Amino acid sequence: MAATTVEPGALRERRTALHENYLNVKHTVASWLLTIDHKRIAVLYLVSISFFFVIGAAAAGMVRAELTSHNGLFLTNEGYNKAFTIHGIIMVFFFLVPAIPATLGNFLIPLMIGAKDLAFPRLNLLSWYLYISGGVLALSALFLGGVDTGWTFYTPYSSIYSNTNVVIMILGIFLAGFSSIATGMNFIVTIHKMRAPGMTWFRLPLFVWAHYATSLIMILGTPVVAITLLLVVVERTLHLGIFDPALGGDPVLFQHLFWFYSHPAVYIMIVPGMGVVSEIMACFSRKRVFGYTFVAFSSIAIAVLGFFVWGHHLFVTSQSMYSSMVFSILSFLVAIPSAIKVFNWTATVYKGRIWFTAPMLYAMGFIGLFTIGGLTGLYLASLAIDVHLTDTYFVIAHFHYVMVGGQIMAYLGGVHFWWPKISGRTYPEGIAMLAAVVTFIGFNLTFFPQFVMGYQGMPRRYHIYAEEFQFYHILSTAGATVLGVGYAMPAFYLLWSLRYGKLATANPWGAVGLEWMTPSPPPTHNFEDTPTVTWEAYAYRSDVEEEAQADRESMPGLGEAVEEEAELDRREGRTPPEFGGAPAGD
Amino acid sequence: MPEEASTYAGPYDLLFLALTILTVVFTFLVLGFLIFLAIRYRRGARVDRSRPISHDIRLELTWSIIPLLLGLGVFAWAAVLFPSVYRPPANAEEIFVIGKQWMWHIQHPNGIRENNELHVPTGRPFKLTMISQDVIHSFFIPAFRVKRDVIPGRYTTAWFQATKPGKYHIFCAEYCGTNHSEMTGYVYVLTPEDYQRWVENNGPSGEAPGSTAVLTMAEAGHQLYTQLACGTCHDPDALNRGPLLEGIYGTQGKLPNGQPAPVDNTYIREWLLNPSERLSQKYQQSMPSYKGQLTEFQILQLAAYIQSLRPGGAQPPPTAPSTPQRRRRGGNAAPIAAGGSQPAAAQSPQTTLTGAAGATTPAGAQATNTGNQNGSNNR
Amino acid sequence: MEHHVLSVKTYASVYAALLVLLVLTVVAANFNFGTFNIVVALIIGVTKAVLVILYFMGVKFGTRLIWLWASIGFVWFVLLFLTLGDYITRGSVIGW
Amino acid sequence: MSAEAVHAEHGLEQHVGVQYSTIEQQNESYIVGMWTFLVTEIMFFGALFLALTIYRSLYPAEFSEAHHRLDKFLGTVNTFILLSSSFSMALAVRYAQLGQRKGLIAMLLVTVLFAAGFLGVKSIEYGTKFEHHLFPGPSFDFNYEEREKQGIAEGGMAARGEEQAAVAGPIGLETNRTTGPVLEDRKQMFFVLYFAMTGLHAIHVLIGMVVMLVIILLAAIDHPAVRDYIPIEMAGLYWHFVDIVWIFLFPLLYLIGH
Repeated sequence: MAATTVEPGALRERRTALHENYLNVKHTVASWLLTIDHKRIAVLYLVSISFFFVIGAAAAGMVRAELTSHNGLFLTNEGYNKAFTIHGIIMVFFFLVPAIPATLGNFLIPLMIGAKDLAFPRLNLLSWYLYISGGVLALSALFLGGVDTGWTFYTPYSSIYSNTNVVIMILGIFLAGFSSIATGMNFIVTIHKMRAPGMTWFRLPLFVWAHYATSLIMILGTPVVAITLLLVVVERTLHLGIFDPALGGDPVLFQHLFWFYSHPAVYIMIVPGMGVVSEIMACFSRKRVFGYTFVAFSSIAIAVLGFFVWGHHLFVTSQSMYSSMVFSILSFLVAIPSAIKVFNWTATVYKGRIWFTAPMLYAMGFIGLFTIGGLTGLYLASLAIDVHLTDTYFVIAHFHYVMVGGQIMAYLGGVHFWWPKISGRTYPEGIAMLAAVVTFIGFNLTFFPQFVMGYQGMPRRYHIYAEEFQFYHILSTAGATVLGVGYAMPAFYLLWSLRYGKLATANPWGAVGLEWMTPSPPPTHNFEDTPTVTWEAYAYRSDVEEEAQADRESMPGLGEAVEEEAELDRREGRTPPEFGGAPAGD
Repeated sequence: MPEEASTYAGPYDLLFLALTILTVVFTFLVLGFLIFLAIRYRRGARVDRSRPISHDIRLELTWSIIPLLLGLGVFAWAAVLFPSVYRPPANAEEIFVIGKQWMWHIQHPNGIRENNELHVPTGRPFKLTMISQDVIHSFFIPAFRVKRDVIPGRYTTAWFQATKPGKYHIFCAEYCGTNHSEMTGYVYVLTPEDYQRWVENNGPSGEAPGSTAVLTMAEAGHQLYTQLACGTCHDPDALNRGPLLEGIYGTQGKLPNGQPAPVDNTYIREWLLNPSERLSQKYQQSMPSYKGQLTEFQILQLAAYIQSLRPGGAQPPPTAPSTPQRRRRGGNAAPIAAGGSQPAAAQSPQTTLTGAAGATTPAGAQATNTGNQNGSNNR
Repeated sequence: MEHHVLSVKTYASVYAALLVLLVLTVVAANFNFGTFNIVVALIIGVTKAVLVILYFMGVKFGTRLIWLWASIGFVWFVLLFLTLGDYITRGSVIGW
Repeated sequence: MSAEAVHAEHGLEQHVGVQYSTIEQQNESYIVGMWTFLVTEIMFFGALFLALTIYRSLYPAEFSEAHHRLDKFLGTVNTFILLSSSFSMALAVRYAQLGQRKGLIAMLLVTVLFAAGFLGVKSIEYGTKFEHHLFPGPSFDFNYEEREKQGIAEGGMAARGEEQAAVAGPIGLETNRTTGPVLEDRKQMFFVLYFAMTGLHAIHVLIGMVVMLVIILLAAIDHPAVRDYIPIEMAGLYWHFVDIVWIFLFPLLYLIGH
């Protein structure tokens, strides 16, 4: 296990096991449910989004199984519609949106910037309760008979014609939306105001930049979709016309308002993943991320430009031609910052020292899948091409490449990368690398055929379909089975490692960053002393001759971490030298 | 490669191919570099790592600007192609499409109705005027690379010119409820000769038993006009209670809310459903609203009737332009080869055009009595 | 954050200005400027809002960070109105 | 563990949360946090303002006609009330900054009274709208008031519906989805938006009142939570935001359109 070779030393390992940390400080149920510690809330989120992932994945399994037959296998029309609706709603609103921000972001942002907690710990807990209440409402809508509108809730179907539990489901999403807003507000204020002394904006890890960008979208976009869905509820319950064409409403207005949030929401799902990948690429290339400033600003650019492109979902819905053209060209512009990221990650590898681990494989998988997902996005941003491809499996394949291939690969990579920090244990590396490869293969097998059948005209949300598409659907379902195995594996070995995994040292990867300078798992208030940052982000040095010593000696950030860890006993009781300066304001 | 059966499919596929080449090249470039570099600089490999670079502004600008230019190139290409997607050529013949859960109703100007089927000849442009009766649908013919949402309350258009005879899918591409995946059909592209024969046979046997012969859109509109007593105000001898309709189509008019607009289908729909008392004071009697009383088809028929009225006051509607002489359906020819449409129902003798005038089920009612079994069983 | 205690006089004059603007907007509504009705009303409304934001909400004396966040909301609010582009140009091209 | 900093300013004692190192950091965090919240509120109302703008541009004549049914006088009175409440709120924050508890309580009470006055006027307006069948829904009847004045209100929509039917004749055709007897959809749309926007705004006023009442009670018992001016300043920001929303609602709903 390479993970422990970096910092051997029985003494420190024993310390790590025994020190009081956020996990063992209290054991009561109440101490978890009423906690205001960002790390515990992150764990609460981790458990709950995993639960919703299982539900969403089960629905996906039903959908894929059903599609093996072109005449429908075991679901009625209504049953199929409900299955894909549940899959979409649960995965988008209850898994993908909170996945990285609410778990890894929640856990790591204060650690990375050297803060004791988020700015508003109680708001953070409230956000989790909002999420759970939203989830309970969504599940009750499911158990009361489901919803059949699709996750997009297009009017007037959702507001008038559907006789399923649309109202309950929307209220659930509404609450989950406010949980997301609360998280976003918290992150923004935290990143602005809680940075440790010396932690300037351009010393921030790119993960933090990515979360700042994500939070912008969360607080600027979510309210719009919240009020829009609320109007659908009003229209349904009071029979007023807002989007109802029979009462003078315009159903397309709903689509404008919906995508004003939901297109940027795609970036809520992918930008944090980009942050994770930046961290992983730097650590396992032992190099500073190439073009740090460009990568940092590209996150902000994606968030901002992401708000200008929603109209590319409406090219065939009678949106005016000029409007479509403007939205199209803006959509091409938003591709540039994404391309910058991909190129910079690739350049990071150049002259690095690549250490192949599970997180690294996930990150490289992310880059591959995101490249394909991003480039196929250009098809859909191209006006004429979109006319044929929109609402077909091409779209399905595209956004799964970005959101599943991208986001979930990054999420899993991040969970592996920081697992020692979160749980205090290391996971079995070999099987984890295998899982990463299985996921990658399964994913491509599942979704690549969908590009082909999309181009051939297979419309989305069909479970009775023309026979010529069956071959691709069977291929896709076979891939989904592999993918399912790939997703299930981490669940088992990560749980296994909680008990049987080796104890993790503070910095098992030899990574640079404040989160690695505190014990694993961190104590309740993260740092015994508020650190003062004097080095740049990713202060890896790779111009070393002696590889054997490189991990210990050649990297200032790591060097300090090692030193600090080794001298922990001696340093105890000493007042921190640099503490007391003004917080890094801006 | 899906089949190309319209004039638009060729240019479309060319652009698609170009973009695909670009995608493949970029994907392999990025992944190739990533994997190559990762293996070359793997841990333990003895390679030159001296003078690593962590930023290079020229490099950054290069790989920002090159994709930007390529992207703008693709945008421009697609944007040049785009205006032609929905803008029909001037000589396009009109076909009316009504989407409803979960069926496509189609009516040709010459009165032929089809359900979930569309017969067109090669080599002639057709303009689709579409509206939905309930939720949003989307009319999608993959082989033509044509797709357009069909929205309630508003007309949308699409057009195509078929190039290759054959049988192609029609899909509803926008999710529309329970039987969304069964809202499919076929478009039959016929050679001009086959099409001619098909028209002469009045197309599929979509009429309700006992109904009249096929009326053109304008004739059906005329029937409605009579039946709804529109003439009370709009006839030339109606003492100017309402505006005259002859020759009004295509002129500049005023919407019920006072805004100027060309008199077209949208305009007529607006006046029929949402007339305003406020602005019609010029006339002695105000226009009632027909909201909830007319089907979308009937509105289109009335519009077709108004369109057929030439200045000069000729009341009888002229025959629809550019369609061959209609014949009563008698089954004198075998069904068209590719059609698969069996004139199974309604082999009964036909009455004349005016037979059902004044009865409670004129042309419009046929929209519901879809005796046509072809559409739903084709799958 | 340095907080800046304004004098009662400042608040009172802002309040007076707001009332004047209120009278102005009501009076202006009695005249028909055609399409400029909305422009006039919005100019007065924006002026009122800016007064409230700068003085009552204290943004004028706030840090750069406060300025940033006080403006972001309004910038994005305007962004939402990109939607109008669709409605204004709709129907200007045959077929669309 | 950082020692809990205690900061004295204007004689106020402020408690610093464990995650903060200085009181300035904590104070600005709360104010910025409040502003980010207001940003979400702006976007929340933003969608409704957008809908209003779009439907007004689609149906200018109908909206213009409909907006005359709003009571301009009451609207003006309410604007006056809210502007005044903003003034008193600003003074309340000022007293809080100076640590003058009595002045704070007095000004907050004035503000609450203004808020109550606003809601009172609003409820009168709503009541009139209900009475005149201007609340959107099946009972909506735009011309009810007019006909009532002319003494032919009996029968209301039913009579009108029959009249319509008589004109149209029993055509017995397949009909579109029945939409009820509502013929004035577009005027109704104005009232849908009117009630949605002013209703949402009124809910915000109500929440503001509750917040202020809580602060008044806490200040009355000299609770430590409000010894610091930050909570009052946050409430103030919220209240001014509510005022700003109304500053735009008033001309857009009551005044615009000829």
